[in-house]
Amino acid sequence: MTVSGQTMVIDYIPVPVSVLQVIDEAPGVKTFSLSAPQDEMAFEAGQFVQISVFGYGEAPFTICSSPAQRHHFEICVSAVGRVSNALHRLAAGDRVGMRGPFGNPFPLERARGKDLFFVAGGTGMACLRSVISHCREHRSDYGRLIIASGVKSPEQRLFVPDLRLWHQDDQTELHETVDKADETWQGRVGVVADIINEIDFNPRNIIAFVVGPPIVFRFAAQNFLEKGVAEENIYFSLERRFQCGVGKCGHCQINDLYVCQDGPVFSYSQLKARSEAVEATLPDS
Amino acid sequence: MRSKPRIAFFDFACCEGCQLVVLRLGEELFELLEHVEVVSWREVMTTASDEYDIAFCEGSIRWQKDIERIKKIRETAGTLVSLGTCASIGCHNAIRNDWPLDTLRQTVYGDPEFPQGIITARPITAVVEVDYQTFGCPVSAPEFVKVFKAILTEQEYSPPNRPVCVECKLNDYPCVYEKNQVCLGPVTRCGCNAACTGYGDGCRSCRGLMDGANLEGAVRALMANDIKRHPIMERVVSTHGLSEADILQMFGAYNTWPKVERKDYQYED
Amino acid sequence: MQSSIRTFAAADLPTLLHDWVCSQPVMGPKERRDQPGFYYFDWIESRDAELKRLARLLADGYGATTIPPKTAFFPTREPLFRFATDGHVVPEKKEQEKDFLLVGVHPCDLAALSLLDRAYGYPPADGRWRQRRRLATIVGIDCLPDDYCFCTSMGTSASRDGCDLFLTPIDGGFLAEVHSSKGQELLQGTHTEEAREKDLLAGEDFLGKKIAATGPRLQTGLEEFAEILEKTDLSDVWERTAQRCYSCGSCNTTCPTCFCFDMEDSLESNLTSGVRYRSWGSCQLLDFALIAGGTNTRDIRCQRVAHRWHRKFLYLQRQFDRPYCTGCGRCSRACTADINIVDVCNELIKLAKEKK
Amino acid sequence: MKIEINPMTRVEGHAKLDASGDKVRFAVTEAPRFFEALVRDRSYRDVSHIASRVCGICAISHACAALKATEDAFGITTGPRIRLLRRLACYGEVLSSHALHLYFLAGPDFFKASSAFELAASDPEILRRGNRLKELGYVLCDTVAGRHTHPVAMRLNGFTFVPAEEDLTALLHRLENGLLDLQKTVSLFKGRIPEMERETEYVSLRHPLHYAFYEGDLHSSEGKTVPVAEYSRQIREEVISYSTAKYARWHRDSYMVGALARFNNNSDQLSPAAGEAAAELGLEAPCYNPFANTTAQIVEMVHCVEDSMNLIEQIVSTDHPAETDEPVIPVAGCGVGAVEAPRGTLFHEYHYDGSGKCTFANMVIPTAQNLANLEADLNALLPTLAGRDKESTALRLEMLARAYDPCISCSSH
Ligand SMILES: Cc1cc2nc3c(=O)[nH]c(=O)nc-3n(C[C@H](O)[C@H](O)[C@H](O)COP(=O)(O)OP(=O)(O)OC[C@H]3O[C@@H](n4cnc5c(N)ncnc54)[C@H](O)[C@@H]3O)c2cc1C
Ligand code: SF4
Ligand code: SF4
Ligand code: SF4
Repeated sequence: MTVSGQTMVIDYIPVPVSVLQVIDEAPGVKTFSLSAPQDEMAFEAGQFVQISVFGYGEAPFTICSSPAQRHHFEICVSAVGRVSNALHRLAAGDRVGMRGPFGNPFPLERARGKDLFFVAGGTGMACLRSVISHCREHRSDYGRLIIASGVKSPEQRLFVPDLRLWHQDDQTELHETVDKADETWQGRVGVVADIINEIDFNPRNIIAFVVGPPIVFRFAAQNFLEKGVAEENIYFSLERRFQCGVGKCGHCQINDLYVCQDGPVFSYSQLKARSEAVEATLPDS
Repeated sequence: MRSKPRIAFFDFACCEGCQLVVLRLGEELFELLEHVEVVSWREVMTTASDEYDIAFCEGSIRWQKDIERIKKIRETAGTLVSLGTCASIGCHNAIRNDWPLDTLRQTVYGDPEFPQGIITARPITAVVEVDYQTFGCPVSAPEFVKVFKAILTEQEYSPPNRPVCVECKLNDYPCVYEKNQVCLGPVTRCGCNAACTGYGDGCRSCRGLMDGANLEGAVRALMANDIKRHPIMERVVSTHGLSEADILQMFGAYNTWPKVERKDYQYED
Repeated sequence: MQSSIRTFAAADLPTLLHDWVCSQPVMGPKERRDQPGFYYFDWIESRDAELKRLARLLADGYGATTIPPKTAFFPTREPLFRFATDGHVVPEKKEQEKDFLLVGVHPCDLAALSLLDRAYGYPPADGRWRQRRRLATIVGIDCLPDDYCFCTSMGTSASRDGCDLFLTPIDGGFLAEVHSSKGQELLQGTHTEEAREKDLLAGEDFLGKKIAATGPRLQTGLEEFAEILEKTDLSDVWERTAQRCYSCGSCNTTCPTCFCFDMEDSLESNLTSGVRYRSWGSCQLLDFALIAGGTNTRDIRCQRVAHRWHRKFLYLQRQFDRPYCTGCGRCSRACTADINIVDVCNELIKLAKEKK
Repeated sequence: MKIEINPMTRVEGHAKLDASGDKVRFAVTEAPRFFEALVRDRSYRDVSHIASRVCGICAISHACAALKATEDAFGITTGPRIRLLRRLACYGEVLSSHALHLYFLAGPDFFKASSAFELAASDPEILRRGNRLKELGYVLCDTVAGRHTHPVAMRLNGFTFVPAEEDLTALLHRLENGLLDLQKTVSLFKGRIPEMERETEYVSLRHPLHYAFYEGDLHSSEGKTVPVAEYSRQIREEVISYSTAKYARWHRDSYMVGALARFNNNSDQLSPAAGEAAAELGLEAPCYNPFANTTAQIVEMVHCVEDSMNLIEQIVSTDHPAETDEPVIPVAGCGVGAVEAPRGTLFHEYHYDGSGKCTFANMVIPTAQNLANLEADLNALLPTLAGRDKESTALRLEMLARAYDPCISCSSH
C-alpha cells in the first residue's frame, strides 16, 4: 500500500487502522486521528483515503493532516450518512479499514513561488488544512498565503487551535467570516466568496484553491475570474459518492473525468465546459 | 453494552402475511431475536407490554380508533417501522377508497350503515411518521432482515430506488415479457429479489412505484397502439390488448393510496 | 505461438467436451429448459446429457445469452471479503482459484472481454478481474446474427481477442483456429487434421454469410460518431428517448462491456461479522450519481440516457480508442421500452446531419 | 363472573371473547376490508391475486378457490397435472398452517407457556420441530407456487412456472423426515387434549376418491351431499350486530367446518399412516369434542405429508402440460369454487362480464362459518367450568376458541 500510482493492482480489501483520538470539532463534525498502516503513511496534500466502517460501508475522506506527519494521519468528518454517522460513534481504540491514499493532490509544484489564496466554505476547510499546513511548513517556497474561511455560525468553525495560530503568526493571512453571528462573534459576517473582492492581490500571481459547497465554488470562481485570475489557476477539490476510488465503479464521473482519479482536485478550466460539474456552473449562466 | 432493546409487533387491517414472513425466518429470526427482547406480539404471545423501544406495525388504518392506537404506538416507540405494503402505501386496502362507504357496506353486509366507525383506508405512514419503511405484499424477507439489522446497528435505511428489472438481471432470470406476460417490474421498487418474476409471473408492483418511475412511458409501452415495437413487446401488446384504463388499474392495485388526494374522493373520517 | 488452423469432425465434439470437463471446470452456454431460446452461462456438469446439450448448442449455434460471459470473471454479485466489525478483515476465498475453461464465446463477447481488460487493467488494475482472466482458457465460436446484432458496425464480427481456440462450424465439423499453446493443448486428445483450402473457404463463407445477414447498421464511422456526440446539441433525441426509458438499467446489466459496480456491506445475524459484496451497477438508475447533500448530477432521465451514449461512444472511445459497445444487441433485446441502440444512434446521426 | 379477553392472543386477527353470567360471546373486531367489493370492476387477471390477500395463512386456498371459481365462470376445465400440482400446494398449506397452530398458537397452552418463545426456552427442540414442519409445508408451496404467502406462480388454467422433476423428487426425502417429526408430534400431544362433548353438524367437501382438500362436493354429516355450486342455496349467512364477520347455518343453528369436520366426514379416506396416528391419538369418527380439532389437525398433517409423496410420484409420471403462455379468453359468466382451507370449507363466487371484468363477488370463510358453533360450544363449556377461578376459566375458554384455530382477519375480510 503506497501512494496511488504506485499501487498497480487493487483488490478492494482495506487494511485495518486504529482510531487514536477523536476530537469534537463542531456540532456534527469530528476529527479522527488514525494510525498509519505499518506506521508509515506517504501521501500528498489533497489526496483522500477510502475509510470503511465494517458493517456500514466505505466512503472517501480527504486527509486533513500535514503530509509531513507520517506515523498517523487525520480525517475530519461531518456526519451525513451511513459511514460518517458510524464513524462518529467510534472512540479511540476502535478499528476501521483504510484503502489509499488515492487521487490527485493539489498542484504544489505549479504553485511554487506564487501567492496562494485558499477559500474554504463550511467543512471545506477539512480538505484545505493539509495543504495549508504543508505550505506553512515550506513557507519559503510560496509567496503570500491568504486564507478565507466561512462557516454558517461561529460554533461551526473547524480546527480552532489552527485558526488561532494562523491568525497570530505572520506566515498566513487569515480572514474569517460567518453567515450568522452570535454573542461570541465579533468578526466579519457575510459570505466567504466576498472576501475575494475585499482583498488586494495580484491576480496574475495567484493560485486559488477553493473547497466548499457548490454555492461557494460558483461565487468564488466568479469573483476570482472577475478579478482577472486565469481559469487554469483556480482549483477546486470536488466531492462525489463512489465505491472504488480507482476509476472503476463509474459513480464519480463528471462527464469524461473521474473525480477519484483525474481529481478530486480540478482546475476551473477543466470543469467549466463539463455539464456535470454542477460546482462550476457560474451563477449567472 | 446497553441492555437489549424491547421490540413489539402490532397489526392493523391486513392479512397478517407479513408477520408470517417474519416468523418464517426460523433460525435466522431466533438469532436476530437474541439481540432484543420481544415484549408484545399478539399473534404469537399472550403477554403484552406497553413499554417498548422498537415497534413493527403491519396493516392499514381502517377504524377511527386505529388512529389513536397508532399515535399511541408512535409516542411510545423510539423507532417505528411500517411493515409491508399495507402499512407503507396502503396495498389493496386503499382500493376500497374508490367506492363510497355506503356502497361497500351495502355490498358486503347488505346494510349501508353497518359497521360504524370505518374511515378512509390509509397506510400508517399517512397518520404518523415512521423511521423505517419496508415494502412488499407480504413484506420482502430480505428487506425486513436488512432493516432489523440496520436498526440494531443504528444505520439509516433508504428503500432502494431501482426497479425490479435490476434484480431479474442480477439473478439471470428470463424477462417475463419473453413469456408473453405483462410486467410492472420496470417501474416498481425492487428489494424483493425478483420474487415473482423469478417464477415467471409478471411483477404486480406490490412494493409500490419507485421514485421517479416513468408511468407515462409504461402506459405508452403497454398500450395497444401502432408505435413500432420489437417482436417481444409486439407479442405482449397484441395478446393482452391493454387500454390505458387497464394499465392504470394494474398500477393501482397496490398504489391507490396516494390518489386519496383526489378531489372526487369521499373522505370518511 | 504460431497460429494454426485445424479441423475436426462434429461427431468428436462430445468426447472433446468430455475431456475438457474432466480436466478442469468448464463454463459454457446453456438453454433454460422451461424457456427455450433463453441462454445463460453456467458451469457444465460432466453428465452425458449435459455435454450432449452443450455440443448441440455449439454445433447448431445459440442466441446471445442475456447475461454476458463477463460473469465468469466478474459475477453479478460477489463477496469481496469477510470482516469482523472490530476491524478484522479476511479476503474471501476465491471460488475459482483453479484454472478453468470458458467455452462457446461469440466473437462480439471476445471483443467485450478485451475491452474490459483495458478498463479493468488500466492502472491500478482490478486484481480480481486480472486473476480470473489469467486462470481462464477461452474457446470462442462463430455465430449467426439475429435481428438485434450489429457487430459489423462495431468491427467485432471477426474478433478473436484473447481466445485460445476458436471454432467455426463448417460442413460436418469445425474449423479450429489455434491461438495459443493452451488452445493447442485443448485439441490434443482428439483427432484433428490440418485445414484444407476448402475448409478455409468454408470458414470464410461462414463469416461472409454472417456479415451479409447482419441487418442493423450504424450510419456513420465510429470516430465521426464520437465527434457528433461531442460537438452537437442532441437534446431532441435524448428527450424523445427519455420519454420512453424506464431507467431500469437492463441495458447496462446485460451489456458485456459495462463495468460499473456498487459495493455493500452485509452483516450477519450476529451483527459482529459480515461480508462486503460488490454487484453490477448501472448508470441509468436514478441514484447512480447521487452525492452527499442530496444533489444528483444526473437526476433528469434525459441526462442519464445521454450519459450512456456519451460514455460508450465518446468518453471511453477517447480513453481506450475503442467504443464500449460490441454490437451484441443485448441492450435492445432487453429493453422493455423498445429502445433500440442502433435506432437511437442513427437518429442522433440524422439529427446531427440536419443541424449541419 | 365477568371475563373479557380483548384482544384474543395467539390467533390470527383481532377478536374478543367475553363471558358474563352464563353467556359467552365471541366477537370479531377485525376491520372489514371489503374484498367482495374491491374486486368488482377489476380484471379477471388480478382476482386470484387480490383474493389471496384475504389471508396470509391460507393464501393458497384463497388463490385456488378464486382460480377455480373463475375457471368455472369461463368454462375452463383444468388438466390432471394442474390439479395434482394444486393439490400438492394445498397439502403444503394445510401442513404449514396446522404446524403453526399446533406449535406456535395453541401448543404453548398445553405446556403452560405463554408463547412459543417461552416454550423454546425450556425445550428448544419442540420449537425447532414445529418450525421444521411449518417450513416443510411452506417448501411444498414454494416449489409449486413460487412462495406460500402470497402464491405467484398459480394462474388461470395452469402455472407460470412448473417445478423441474428434480425439484419435486428432492422433496421426497424431506417429506420422509417430516413423517418422523410427526411421529414425535403425535407422542408429544397425545393425551393432552381437554375433554368435552357436544354433538353438532359437520360440514366439509367430500371427494369420491380421496380425502378432499382441493376438490369435492359439499357434504354435511346430516347425510346430504350437493355440488358446491349449490352452496348459496344451502348455506345461509347472517350479519350479527357485534361482529364484522357473518354467521352461517345449514341444517341446524350452527355447524362446524375444519379438521375435525373433515375427519368426521372423510376419515375412511385417510392415508395409512394418518389412520395409525388417529388410532394412537385415540381419535375416532365421529368425535364430538371440539378440542379434538387440534388432534384432527395432527392426523391431517400426517395425511398431507404421506400423500404428498404419492402426489409427487403421480405428477412426475404425468406429462400433461401445466405451464402455458396462452392467454385465457374471458367470457361472461358466473362461477363457484370451493376448497378445504386448513380451517374448513372456503367458497368463492365471481361473476364476470364479457370483457373479463368482475361484476360480483362473494366469499364464505371457514372461520365465519364456525363462529356460531364456537359460541355454542363456549356456552356449553362455561357451566362445566363452575368452581374454577377466573383465570383458569378464562384460559379454558380461550383454549376452546383457539382449538378452532380461528382465522379472524379472513373471517371479516
Ligand atoms: C474526494 C473526496 C473527499 C472527501 N472528503 C471529505 C472529508 O474530508 N470530510 C467529509 O466529511 N466528507 C468528505 N467527503 C464526502 C463524503 O465522502 C460523503 O459525505 C460520503 O457520502 C459520506 O458517506 P456516508 O456513508 O456517511 O454517507 P451516505 O450514506 O453515502 O449519504 C450521504 C448523503 O447522500 C444522500 N443519500 C444517500 N443515499 C441516498 C438515497 N438512497 N436516497 C437519497 N439520498 C441519499 C443523503 O442525503 C446523505 O446526506 C469527501 C468526498 C470525496 C469524493
Ligand atoms: S421480468 Fe419484469 S422486472 Fe424482470 S426484467 Fe422483465 S420487465 Fe423487468
Ligand atoms: S433497458 Fe431500456 S428502459 Fe431500461 S434503462 Fe435501458 S434504455 Fe431505459
Ligand atoms: S451497448 Fe448494447 S449492443 Fe453495445 S455491447 Fe452493450 S449491450 Fe451490446
